[in-house]
Amino acid sequence: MKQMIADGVEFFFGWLPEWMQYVTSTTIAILIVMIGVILVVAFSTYFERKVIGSMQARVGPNRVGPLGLGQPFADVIKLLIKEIVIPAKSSRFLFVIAPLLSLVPALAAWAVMPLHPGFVIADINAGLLYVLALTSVGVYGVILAGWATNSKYALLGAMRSAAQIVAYEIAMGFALVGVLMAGGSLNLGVIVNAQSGGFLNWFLIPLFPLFIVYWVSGVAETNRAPFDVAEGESEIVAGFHVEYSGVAFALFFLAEYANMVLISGLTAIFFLGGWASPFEGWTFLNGTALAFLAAPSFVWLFAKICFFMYSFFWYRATFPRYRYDQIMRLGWKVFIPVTIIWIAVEGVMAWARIGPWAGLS
Amino acid sequence: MNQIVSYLKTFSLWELLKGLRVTNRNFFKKSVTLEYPDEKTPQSHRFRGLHALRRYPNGEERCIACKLCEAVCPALAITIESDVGDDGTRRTSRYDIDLFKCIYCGFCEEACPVDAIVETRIHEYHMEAPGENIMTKDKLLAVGDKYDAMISADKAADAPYR
Amino acid sequence: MSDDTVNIEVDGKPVEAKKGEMVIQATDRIGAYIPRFCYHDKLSIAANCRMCLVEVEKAPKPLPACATPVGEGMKIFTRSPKAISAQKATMEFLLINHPLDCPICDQGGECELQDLAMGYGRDVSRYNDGKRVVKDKDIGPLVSTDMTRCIHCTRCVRFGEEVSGMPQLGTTDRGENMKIGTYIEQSVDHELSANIIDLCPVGALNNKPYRYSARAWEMTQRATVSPHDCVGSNLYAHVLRGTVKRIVPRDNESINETWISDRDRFSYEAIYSDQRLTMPRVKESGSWRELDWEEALNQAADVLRDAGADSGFLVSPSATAEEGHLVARIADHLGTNNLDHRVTRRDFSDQDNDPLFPWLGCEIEDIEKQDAVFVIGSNIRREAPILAHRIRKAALAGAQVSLASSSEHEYFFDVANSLSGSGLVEMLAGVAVAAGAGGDAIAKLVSGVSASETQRSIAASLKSADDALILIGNIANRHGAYSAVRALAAAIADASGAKLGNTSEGSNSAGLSLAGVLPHRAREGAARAETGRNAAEMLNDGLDAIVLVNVEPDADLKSTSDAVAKLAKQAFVIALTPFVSEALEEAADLLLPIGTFAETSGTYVNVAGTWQSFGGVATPVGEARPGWKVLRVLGNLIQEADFDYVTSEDVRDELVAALGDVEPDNAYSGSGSIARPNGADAPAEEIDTALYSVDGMVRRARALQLTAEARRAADGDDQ
Amino acid sequence: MSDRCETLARKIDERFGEQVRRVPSSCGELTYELDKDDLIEIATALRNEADFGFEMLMDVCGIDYLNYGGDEWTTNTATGSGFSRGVERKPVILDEADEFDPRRFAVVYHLLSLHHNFRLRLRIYTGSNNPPKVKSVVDIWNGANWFEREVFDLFGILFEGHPDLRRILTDYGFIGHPFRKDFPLIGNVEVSYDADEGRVVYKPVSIEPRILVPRVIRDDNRYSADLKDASDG
Amino acid sequence: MAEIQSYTMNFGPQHPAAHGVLRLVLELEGETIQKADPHVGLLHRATEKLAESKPFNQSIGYMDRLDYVSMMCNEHGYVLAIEKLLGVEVPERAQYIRVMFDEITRILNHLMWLGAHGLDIGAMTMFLYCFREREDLMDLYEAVSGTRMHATYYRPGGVYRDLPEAMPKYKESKFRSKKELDRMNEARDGSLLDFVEAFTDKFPGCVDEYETLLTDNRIWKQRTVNIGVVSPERAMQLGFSGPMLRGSGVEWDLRKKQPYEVYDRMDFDIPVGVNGDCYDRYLVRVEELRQSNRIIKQCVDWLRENPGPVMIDDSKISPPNRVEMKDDMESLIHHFKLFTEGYCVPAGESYAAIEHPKGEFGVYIVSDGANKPYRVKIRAPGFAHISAMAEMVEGHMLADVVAVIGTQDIVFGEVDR
Repeated sequence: MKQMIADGVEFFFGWLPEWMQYVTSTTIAILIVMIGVILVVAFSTYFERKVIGSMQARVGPNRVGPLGLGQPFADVIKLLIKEIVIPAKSSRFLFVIAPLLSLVPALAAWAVMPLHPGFVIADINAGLLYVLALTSVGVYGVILAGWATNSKYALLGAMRSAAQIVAYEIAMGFALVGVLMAGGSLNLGVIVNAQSGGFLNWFLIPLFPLFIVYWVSGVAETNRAPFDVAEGESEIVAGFHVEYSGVAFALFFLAEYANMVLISGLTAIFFLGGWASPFEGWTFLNGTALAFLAAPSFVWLFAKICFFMYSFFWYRATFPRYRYDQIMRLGWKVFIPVTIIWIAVEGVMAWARIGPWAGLS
Repeated sequence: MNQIVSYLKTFSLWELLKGLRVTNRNFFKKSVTLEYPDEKTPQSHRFRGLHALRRYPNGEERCIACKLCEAVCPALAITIESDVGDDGTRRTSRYDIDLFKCIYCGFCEEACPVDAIVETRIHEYHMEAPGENIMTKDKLLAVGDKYDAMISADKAADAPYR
Repeated sequence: MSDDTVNIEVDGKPVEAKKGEMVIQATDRIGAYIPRFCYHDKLSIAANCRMCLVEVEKAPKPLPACATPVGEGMKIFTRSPKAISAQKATMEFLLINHPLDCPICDQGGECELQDLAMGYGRDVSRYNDGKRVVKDKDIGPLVSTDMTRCIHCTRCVRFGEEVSGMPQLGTTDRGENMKIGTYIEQSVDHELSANIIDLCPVGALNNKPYRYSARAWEMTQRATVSPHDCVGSNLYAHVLRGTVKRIVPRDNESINETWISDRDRFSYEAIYSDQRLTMPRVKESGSWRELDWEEALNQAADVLRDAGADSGFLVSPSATAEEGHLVARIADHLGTNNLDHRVTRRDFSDQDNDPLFPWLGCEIEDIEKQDAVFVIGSNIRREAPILAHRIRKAALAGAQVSLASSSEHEYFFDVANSLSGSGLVEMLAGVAVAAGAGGDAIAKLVSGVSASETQRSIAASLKSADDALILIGNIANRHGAYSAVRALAAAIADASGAKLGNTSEGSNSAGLSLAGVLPHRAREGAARAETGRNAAEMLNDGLDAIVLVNVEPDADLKSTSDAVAKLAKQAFVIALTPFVSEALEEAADLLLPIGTFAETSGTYVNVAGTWQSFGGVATPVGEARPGWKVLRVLGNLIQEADFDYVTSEDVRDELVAALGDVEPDNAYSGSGSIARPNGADAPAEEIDTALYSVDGMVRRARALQLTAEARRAADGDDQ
Repeated sequence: MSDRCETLARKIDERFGEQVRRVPSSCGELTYELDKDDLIEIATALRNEADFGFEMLMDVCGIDYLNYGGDEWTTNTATGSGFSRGVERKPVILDEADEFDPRRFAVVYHLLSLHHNFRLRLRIYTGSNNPPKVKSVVDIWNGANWFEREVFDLFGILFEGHPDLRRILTDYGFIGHPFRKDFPLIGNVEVSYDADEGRVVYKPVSIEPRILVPRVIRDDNRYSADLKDASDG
Repeated sequence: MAEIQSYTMNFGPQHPAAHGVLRLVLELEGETIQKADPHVGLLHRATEKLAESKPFNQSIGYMDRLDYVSMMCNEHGYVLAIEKLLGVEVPERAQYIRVMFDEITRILNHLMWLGAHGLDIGAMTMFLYCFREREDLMDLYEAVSGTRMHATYYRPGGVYRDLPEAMPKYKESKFRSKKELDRMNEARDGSLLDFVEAFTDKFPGCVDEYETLLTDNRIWKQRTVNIGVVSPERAMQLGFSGPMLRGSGVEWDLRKKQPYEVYDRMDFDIPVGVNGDCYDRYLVRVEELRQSNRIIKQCVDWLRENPGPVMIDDSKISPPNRVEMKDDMESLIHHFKLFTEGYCVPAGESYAAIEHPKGEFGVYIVSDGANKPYRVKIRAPGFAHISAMAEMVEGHMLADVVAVIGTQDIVFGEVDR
């Protein structure tokens, strides 16, 4: 697909110098991904409301456009034209910059996401580290927002968020150590490829505890229920973004959902084989009309992302909220030991050449 | 044994999964909410909503300015001024209900000896400007005229219980 | 224990009762309430409602408490099963024919029938047949009737017979067909007639002007005092949202008992008349402009300051004592002695001998104890209906009532002696001679007079009475030879040992005298160094500024026929007035709206010397303000010192403190020789009081002006 | 129920004798009046002694008896004067007096014994002091804390020994004690935002007091059994 | 290094979890509560003083607005106190109706509490499930009284009107097929009692659903177990009542111990907690939902069998019916006087306590014989509970404050009055 873009650019902009062609094609790729992500984010707010609505025996948005599909746009317009109130005693610069700080990393991480066989904006070898780094940067937006607001509620939210991310970043990192042991590379595309060959080859199965830890940490990292203490609606009102309104609030909102999509994507890539089809290797499909089912494709990644997004919503509809110290305990006292133990188990598995290591000599 | 089961349940997040099943089941159930302005929940004919003043079938106002409703109104929402009417009978020259004060207790309706003031089923109304919260006599009579059929039917339905 | 008491027992409680009194009187005294409709303290006992049935031990049947005299050892049960069931049965019968009118009946809420039905009657009726209907009567513009509601307690009938003396209502037929009504279609028009509204326990007789306009429970009852006559009847104003809805009597045994005159009851209508002045106005080159208070008062202050000693004040005799006091202080400050409240008086010649604190000569309630009363120059029923009622009571009790006046007036009792015709001085001179009065003061008046039969009889009645009262009325007050009349009356009183009293104009002549609203006498009673112009002189002599306080030039300045024209000629006339009329517009240059008696607080000193203070009961109409406040600000503006009163009580207290303890006293010390008015000096006519035009309010009370009495008076004027 | 009530009453009479006075009740409730000086002693005994065991204080309630028994509508003077009635309301003046009628303010305690399933009401009058003062029972029943604060706030009765006697229900900086009978129903001040001054300001109330139904006391036979239909079928 | 100090935080009065207008001044060290000082009174409307200015009946509507999630129970306390003073006996049917609606109200209240408590702790779906069932009960309120919340239905002497013979039905719309409509109207085909019965049949299943979501949930347990522990002795000292007292293990329920109306004829159990923590109180209330359901069922059965008057037959207290009022003098007078003046209550004092969903709701009325109460004192259970707030949250974390407010089932309408 990336090749298609490059070819297209060459066709239309062949007169440009080569580096310009490269820039143009990359820009187009970035735009495609960004627009895609933002659209997904926009509609995930809609689907969240629909899904949770359904789970709560109600309808959800149904007024704007058919089935309420225009709701995200209505929300955007509303938020855009709303006044941004900046508290008098806040630190203005940080107050304004914080939403951007939280959004940019959430979007930037998509650079290394292998979306389709052969389509990744930046196919770098340290992709996994890049992802880890960027997700860690995101928390600065939250911390700065909480601090700049100069409100006790916001500050509490920021502190909670900071502590929480520190705790879960470690668990997440450890979980990914397991993945990189299994995948043998830091390059996400390589990791996906390492899982090809049907769903039995997905890391989900050998790394199940790590999958759980990673996924739960991911939920925690995005400040989603039941780990949404940084917002803590009923405790600290809206936490770090209590004083944000209008576009500034929209950016936080966008960042949160972009992060959710990102975490869903990463989980899919790390544990569910990314774009790989679960039916890969079902040779009897070859030649039939269903052959496409076995082919690796962006569609599979999208389907997996959707499943994880649904899970996000599902948890939110089902679980009560942890208390802040209980989250800490879960992170430090449960997840980190679990990951360490499982990495040890993995070591044993690698030594014994079972699971993903079966093919290695 | 029980302990083992409970450990197993703990580690398998059993009760969390049960909870997830409940919400997921509801996800596939039909919602209980209604498409509000297009369809409405059932409304009792005893409903106490917006007030109306009624007339006799011959068009004569029922209200005789006896002021029982004013006296019984706990919120002092009703203000009546009475006078000798054009035909020499007792009539109101002013009948105001302040909807902001009204607590919709229905006492005015209970008190009225001639079924003039009633609380109708209408509950969807709004005000746009200050002062519109005062239902004047004309406004009340207009409500009564407009919904006369509904009011009569409701009152008839409830008459055996009162 | 004296002989005239008996011991009875009410509901197990021993009670001492007066011999001969009825059970209900004894129980009322101890607060054991027995329901009743027909019984009334001031009326005779009829015992026809049967509501007050009580059980008496050893009596075979329940007895009516109002008609059963107490007896020694009587045991009365007001709440025994027997009494209760008797009362319940009575109640049931009373309600059989009562129409289902409560919601539209003005009595609803204050109805005795309702109260007793609740407290003593069944809760559901057993009567299913048709009800009786009685045709309504039109009994005039004051009282509305719904005779179907009547329960035949006959209180109204007894009132006509016993109190007003004018039995206009009566019963016809009997049993089921009994009706109350007028024998012939006529309006009920006695000056006290509207009291039947209060007497009627149900809604059969109601207040017509008030009809349908309010409910008893929503009106606040505020005490006030009548401004229409010198009695100062005690009133309650019933006020709804700042508006007076009706006036009812306030019990005061020593003044008005439970009655008030129709004038007091209905004059409130004028408060809301079209002729109320609602904004200050100024006349500028012949046309009127409304202006705000600040500008108006500044202008008034400028005018007064410029006029200085050349200003004058004409104060209504119904102005409050506070207003009088403030006027007097302002006049002092301006250095003028031109102030007077005697706006109807014509003869000022002997004014130095006017009493400082004129009064009735005795307490109002003592009038009925007199054995002889001699009323001089008065149409007392119109001047002060309550005094007339007291005199009637005295007459009914056997007192000899003698009259001397210009014309015969109708009284509902036997008048012992009556002198009428012109020449009041001659009539009195004859009585004086008969009484053997003499002395310097009247020497010129009685010389050569001989007494007629009637005059001798009057003198004899006064002399033989233990308690006798000579009352000089308002006709005499306005008489062109008032000095002579008063000197003679004083001499008669002196000679016969009777008390000398006089009624006065307005409601507060005494108070204003005390406040020093007089050209010759200052507040403390001290004579002024220089006597100022009296009311008549102020009009005749041009002044730079005249202030009218609640005075209407055409109707109130009775002594001067062309007061309007005279005032119009004055340099600048400031009128503090609640009303505006054509005459005022012609006469005045600046109109300042002040409140009527209902809208201001103040004090009236009545004819018996009682100081009665009252608060404002109603919210002033428009921009009108209480008179004392207007005068206070005016005083501030002309820079009078120590003029910062906050309430009218402050003003009153200052006045009272200045007066010390002055007692009412009518002693006449005239020693100068008063000449007998000869033919030329004698006034052409004497000025009678019209019942319904005594002051601005009464003249504008719609219902009162519709009465036969008012119409008759108006016709008379037309002739 | 009433037997047990009487038993309890007997025990209380025996135990406290002259210190308590029983108040008759028409609805089978046990009420005692006591001197305010005896309160702590009696309350402690009532809680601790096995015969009573009132371990719970359900309610503390202040009462202002200023115009107890007063009505606004004269209803049975029709003999002498007319039937025309108007509502007479005395102007309300804040009480600045140094002394009160000793029976003006009362504090009523509702006790409950879970063990014996009894209820008991105690009433003490505060005496003539201004401000009225009584002893706090917080040490006996900790739950009295807020109830006493409420009584203090609304009636201005001071509780000696209360750990934290602050206003509780009224606004910060409120003046007066609103449940006293001499405090007008519409209050003394109203608040509004003053745009010129840029702050919320207090002004004297501008609304007219409006109470439509007058207070009436009826002493007639309406609830008498003899008036009921049973007596005449 | 600077000394670490605790800091003060204002929790409320516009806090989403403050259940109204609670202002809590918290002294925090980190997130741990050092000291809590609840400020109440922001919803103080002086109901008691207002009641002193109105005839007895006119305040009924204001009782609804005290604890605005258990409306009829408030009314019940008030009318009981008046009835005690008047010494009147309420018709049996009215007593059953009152008991039934008290229990319906209890379910309404507990559902509201469960939903809000869940929402506070983050289980937002709970709230909507509870409201789903509340809707049916609200319909019941509307069917008998005409309003969904502030019923003004109980009157001294009985209840205003008898139960209606028909329930209102869903109307056709383009969104519903005929079949669907029939299904929705199935429970509404019969009388109100049929509808209630249908509800009682399905309700235990609903409670099971709630319990699946919460009772065993580890997060829920972590958030509630050992939070806000109150010992039985302490609970009595602090004047706790209702589930707050029972949660601490004191078996005390006025419906059993001092039965009013016809509770003595009802068969039901009192759930009692063990540890006195938020979780126990949760369990107690959930069990009360089931017990109330049982009581309602018994009332339905009785009410079906026994028609009769629902209002005392004494026009001195309750207005006569409208037909009589219109053609009967005595009735008209009584109607007129009752509505303009009300009835006078004999002088005396009474305290009526009922087992309100939140605890003991007591109304103390002092009457001087007038048509208005001389003094009304409302003993609101929440007032005593919230006064113990400081004690219950001390040492816990900020998030637990929310759990404690939830477990106390605070409604400011009654606390502030």
